[in-house]
Amino acid sequence: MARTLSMKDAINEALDQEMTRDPTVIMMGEDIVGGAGAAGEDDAWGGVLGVSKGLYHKHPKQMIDTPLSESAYVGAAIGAATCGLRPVAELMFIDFMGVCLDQIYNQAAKFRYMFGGKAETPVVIRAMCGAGFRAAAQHSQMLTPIFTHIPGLKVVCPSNAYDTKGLLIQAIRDNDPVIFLEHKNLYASECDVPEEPYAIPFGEASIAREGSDVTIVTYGLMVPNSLAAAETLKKEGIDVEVIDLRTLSPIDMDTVIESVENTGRLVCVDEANPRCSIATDISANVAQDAFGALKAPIEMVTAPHSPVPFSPALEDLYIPSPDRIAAAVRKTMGA
Amino acid sequence: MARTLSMKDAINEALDQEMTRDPTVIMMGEDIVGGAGAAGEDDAWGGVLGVSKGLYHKHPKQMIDTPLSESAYVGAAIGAATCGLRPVAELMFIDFMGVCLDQIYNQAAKFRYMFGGKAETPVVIRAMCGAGFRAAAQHSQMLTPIFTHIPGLKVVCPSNAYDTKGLLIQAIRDNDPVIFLEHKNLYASECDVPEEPYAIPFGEASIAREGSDVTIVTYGLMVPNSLAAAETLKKEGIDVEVIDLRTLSPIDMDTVIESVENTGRLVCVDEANPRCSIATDISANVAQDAFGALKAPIEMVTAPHSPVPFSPALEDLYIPSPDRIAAAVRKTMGA
Amino acid sequence: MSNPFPLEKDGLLEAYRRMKTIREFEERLHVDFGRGDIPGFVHLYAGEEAAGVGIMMHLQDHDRIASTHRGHGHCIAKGVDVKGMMAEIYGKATGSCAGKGGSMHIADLSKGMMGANGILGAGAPLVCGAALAAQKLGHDGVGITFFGDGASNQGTVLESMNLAAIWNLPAIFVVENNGYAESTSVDYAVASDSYVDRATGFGMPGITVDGTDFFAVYEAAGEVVKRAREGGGPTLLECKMIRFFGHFEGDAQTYRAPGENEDNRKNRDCLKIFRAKVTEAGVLNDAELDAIDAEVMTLIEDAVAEAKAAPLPTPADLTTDVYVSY
Amino acid sequence: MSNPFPLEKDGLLEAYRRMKTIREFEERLHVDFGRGDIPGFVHLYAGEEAAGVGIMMHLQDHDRIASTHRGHGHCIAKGVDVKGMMAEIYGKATGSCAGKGGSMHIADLSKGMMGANGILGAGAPLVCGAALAAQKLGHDGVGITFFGDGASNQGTVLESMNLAAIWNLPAIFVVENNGYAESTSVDYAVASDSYVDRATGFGMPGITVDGTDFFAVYEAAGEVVKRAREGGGPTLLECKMIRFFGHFEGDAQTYRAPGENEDNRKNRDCLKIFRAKVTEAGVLNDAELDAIDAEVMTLIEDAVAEAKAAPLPTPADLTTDVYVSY
Ligand SMILES: Cc1ncc(C[n+]2csc(CCOP(=O)(O)OP(=O)(O)O)c2C)c(N)n1
Ligand SMILES: Cc1ncc(C[n+]2csc(CCOP(=O)(O)OP(=O)(O)O)c2C)c(N)n1
Ligand SMILES: [Mg+2]
Ligand SMILES: [Mg+2]
Repeated sequence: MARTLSMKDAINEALDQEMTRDPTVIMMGEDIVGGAGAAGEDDAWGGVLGVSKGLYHKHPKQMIDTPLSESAYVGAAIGAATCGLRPVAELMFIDFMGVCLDQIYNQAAKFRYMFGGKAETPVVIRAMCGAGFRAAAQHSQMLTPIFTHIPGLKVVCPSNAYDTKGLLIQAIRDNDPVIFLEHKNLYASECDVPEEPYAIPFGEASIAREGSDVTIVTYGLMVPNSLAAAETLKKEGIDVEVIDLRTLSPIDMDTVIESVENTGRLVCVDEANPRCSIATDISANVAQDAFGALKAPIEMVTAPHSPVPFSPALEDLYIPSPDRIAAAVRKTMGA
Repeated sequence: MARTLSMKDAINEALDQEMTRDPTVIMMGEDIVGGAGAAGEDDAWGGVLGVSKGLYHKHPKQMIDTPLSESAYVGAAIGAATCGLRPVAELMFIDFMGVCLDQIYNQAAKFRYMFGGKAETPVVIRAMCGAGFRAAAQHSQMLTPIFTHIPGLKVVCPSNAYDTKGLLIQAIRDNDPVIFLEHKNLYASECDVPEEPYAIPFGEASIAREGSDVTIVTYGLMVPNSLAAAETLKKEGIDVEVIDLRTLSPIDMDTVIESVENTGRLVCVDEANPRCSIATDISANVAQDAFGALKAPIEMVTAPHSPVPFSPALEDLYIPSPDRIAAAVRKTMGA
Repeated sequence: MSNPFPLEKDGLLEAYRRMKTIREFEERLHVDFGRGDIPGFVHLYAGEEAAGVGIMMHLQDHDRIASTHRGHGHCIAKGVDVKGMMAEIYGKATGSCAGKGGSMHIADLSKGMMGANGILGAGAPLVCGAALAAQKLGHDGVGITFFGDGASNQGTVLESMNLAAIWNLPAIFVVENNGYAESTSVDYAVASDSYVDRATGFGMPGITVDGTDFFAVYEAAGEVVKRAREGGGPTLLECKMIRFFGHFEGDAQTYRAPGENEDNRKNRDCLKIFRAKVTEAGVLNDAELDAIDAEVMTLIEDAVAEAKAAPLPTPADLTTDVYVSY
Repeated sequence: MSNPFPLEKDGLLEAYRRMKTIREFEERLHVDFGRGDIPGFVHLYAGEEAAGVGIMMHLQDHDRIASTHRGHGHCIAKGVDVKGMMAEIYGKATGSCAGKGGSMHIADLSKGMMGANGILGAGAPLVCGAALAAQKLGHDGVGITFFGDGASNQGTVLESMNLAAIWNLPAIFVVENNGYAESTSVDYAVASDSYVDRATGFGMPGITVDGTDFFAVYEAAGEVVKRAREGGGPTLLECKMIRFFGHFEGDAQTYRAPGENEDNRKNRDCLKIFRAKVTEAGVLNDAELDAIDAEVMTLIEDAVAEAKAAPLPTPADLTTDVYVSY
């Protein structure tokens, strides 16, 4: 029997199942339980948007509320990961990385290398990313390129509830540090999600839509936006393939290149800011490794080189829309 | 009379001249004077490698030693910049950005936008970058792509003493936040540097070497390495143009594209790690905007996707060498 | 009857006006948010007015403050235009930040307001910079950073306290201790029982006051601001207070004890306490205060109406204001 | 003669051996660096041995420490193989970290040594994690983070103190106060006169000891480690100490008072102080200690010879060990 779950509930279920399977899996974060030290109810929040609601009652010893000290508790998760635990630290919004990045990029990401291969750091850092919530410049960023740039980190950014569950389970079981980015504007999106636990391997893109004329490569919220563009273009007779990267590091360039070799045309869609982005990364690797297959310039569709504006009127323009994506596809078709 | 100066002395001179010109220019950093509160000599350090040595005696009120609290003092520089000072904060090694990034990317970089254009933040954050010093994984990074990714920051990384002086003076006079990255392995490199102050505008690449067969686009330490490759290739009859970007944000894509339109071949050389790098940025923009001019795949030469190793035997392999650059050029020539 | 208060009648009226303006601004946002008129995250300052106003009554435009995610009260107390604020929260081009900032980023540097902030603790270093600038430029301005009990555990706040102390900066660290960080109690999250001890550990004096008592805050802040202005260095000032609403709009507040909100409204409402004190002392009368109430209601009403009618930013605004020049 | 010391003869000899090993390791690096044999940045622990060893004598392999840029002493005291360390510093494939880490990143998790660290203060959160793991996994391990007077102003250290206190972690915060951060005096950079006050501000006890006196450190650490093991929570332990050399090799040390280094070597040498105490008490004699000296010299000599003869990493090593699997 198919069962439908929202991305938010899929996260909850993955955490629940992994904490059940393995008591060394612990969760840490601000108000992930809620009400600590207060007179009212237990489990009063379950995270700022309720993602971990209910988990405390099932796993009271594995759920730890933290003070507002990201550097200390993210670092503690990392330290604990080298001591036999498998912590999942929640950073609430990825925008807060600026107060704890050292622990992530100079510590977790580099231990194994600096220590000559003699360390494992199975830590997951979960955070919400992305625009569309009218949350303005400091609560709406993608920042995916920054983490992808850093050797030693794995970076995941799923586009649907099914992938989210499988990728989060993989992230928890993975023996390397994983940055797990959840697009807050996808939390409510639903799809069929099996009840039993399953892991989706990292570094395997999924083909969200098959097509033969143009390849769109993207991830996160831009997957539904690209699929919407593809629907429009279908009516114009343009058959678009949409590749959902799912993990940005490792990245599945094989699937991308295979597709480009079929279509000869590439549009990279990225909600991140344009400079040194995921879009440039894919484009550059195709221009190096599959240049001969290209029939047209590679187009990139990204957010502008600006912070995320507050006003809905502007934020809606900031996020790459199906219209802008469709226009870029048409351009590669010479239309 | 031509006068030769090292990059290190060029920095010292630029700071000296700007502090003389404008008393609101102040410098802050760890041991930039040295000996604070200690019994011995004043001006005991002048920065960890002596770059600011002597400036304290000339500008005692403008030179401030800080405690080891990068978030506090870099943030203070940013706050002061909105209050009528023009601070130059020294972060010693750019690798330390992880403990103060929030102040840089969520505060300084976004003030103007978030406040609807009603803020100016003329702050310069100077730091050493780059490998080759046997300083290992946490003191050798480039990180240029990370800052370049962030809207609201300007990013400078000069390759020689002349540019360094002019770009640092521009950085100090500029009304936006500037990340000024000094490659520590270039500190000793010398060239002719005029005594009088001069500013080099941001967003203007320089052509370090003219050539007609292949365009190399690069910056920082990779400029001399690319020039060395070009010398080797000359003997093989390959005429290489080397473009020194000088500023990574803003970036002078016009000069790059003009050159590629002449040569039809592009090699992007970047000491940073490969994913979402400056190399991918240039490559992708050329693949989008000058695709028709390309006669061959675009090649990228970067550091590997790994931290910087300590052992000189490995570090020398980590840094893109003239040999690797030459090989990439030959590849674009079909050789 | 003689005036037992540290402010003349004018000053008392002004303080009341500011507090009342904040209160009505927030009560109105609460309603309008519930109705779906307002986008984004909104954190209300209602209940905490006496702290912001008690402090800000000592400040001028060249004094700088850095605020928090819960910034409306600080803005109003520091003199930011209420209509501009309302338009900002509505995302309009006429807003304080042209609609680009929203509730969490309202700023007005001309009024010495360095911005609400979406990042906890981020104001502390900025205010050290403002205080340093005052020192270097030779004026008597002070810098005040506000942060909550939760944010008092941010490393950047703690570093800044040390920095301010060793540089003897005219900087003031105001802990707005409303007992909660989101849903987490201060008793759980802050290791020390006393912010005075924490101040001592950073070499500065610490003072704790009842933040629901305007006069307690006003007097403590007066002393602290004076010391900073005169070169006496930084202080930590803890205001114990309450928030009337949830952490943000939409918070079900099940972490509170039963009846907590009602009790707060009834017994710890800083506006009621203020009114009782000044009227009982016979320095102000209800009619005078009611008149202010009426003016404030009109102002808020107008602010909402104007915000609703105001134009949206235009597409061209999306990419302006990133740099001064690029 | 009865033994007035808290350690039996064996223990005293072991403590002396560790201290002496550190000393000779560092003295030798000083010479070899000066000769140009050693690449990179090297920060020497000589002069500070009593602190590291006095603490580490209480620890076992399942206890975790996080060290600093000045990490050799902590490594040796915690039992990391001296030859592997030397080879690491020489950048060889046989090094503790296969040549990839170097002086600033020596680690051996099997010995509970979580790494020297090039980032000041970064060990504090990591050790909170180790302490949390001990709590959750139900063993009696403790976590100890070392940091200097300079690094004691890093936000991440301060946050970690609060975290350790509220979670009642078996974590110990050791301030190695050698009076300088690079060239900057602790008097300039640390606002508080007393680290005990700072500890109080984070709800934990603080103790200050003479870090040149092995026995003072040993006794204080014993108490503190015991409390942590038994669930009594974190402590801050300040060791006042001196460094014999410059901040790093190459430092001209003009910030020091004239004669300071000579005076330190003469009057505050922890090894001399230790030797005097144990021989004067008649518990150990010079011959016993001299025998250790000779063994240590041989060990260091061998370590250098083996390091020099050891193979370099191979090109293939450049890109391995980035991930467990990728
Ligand atoms: C660095 C950072 N961490 C976490 C958050 C999310 N957050 C916003 S407000 C808040 C609670 C703040 O509590 P407190 O400092 O006591 O202020 P109050 O809301 O009570 O006024 C949290 C956790 C944030 N904005 N920034
Ligand atoms: C975050 C960070 N800031 C600055 C530095 C540069 N640095 C390395 S050691 C040092 C001085 C450290 O002083 P202290 O903590 O007292 O330790 P000591 O060297 O005296 O042992 C500095 C500034 C660094 N490594 N990391
Ligand atoms: Mg609070
Ligand atoms: Mg020190």
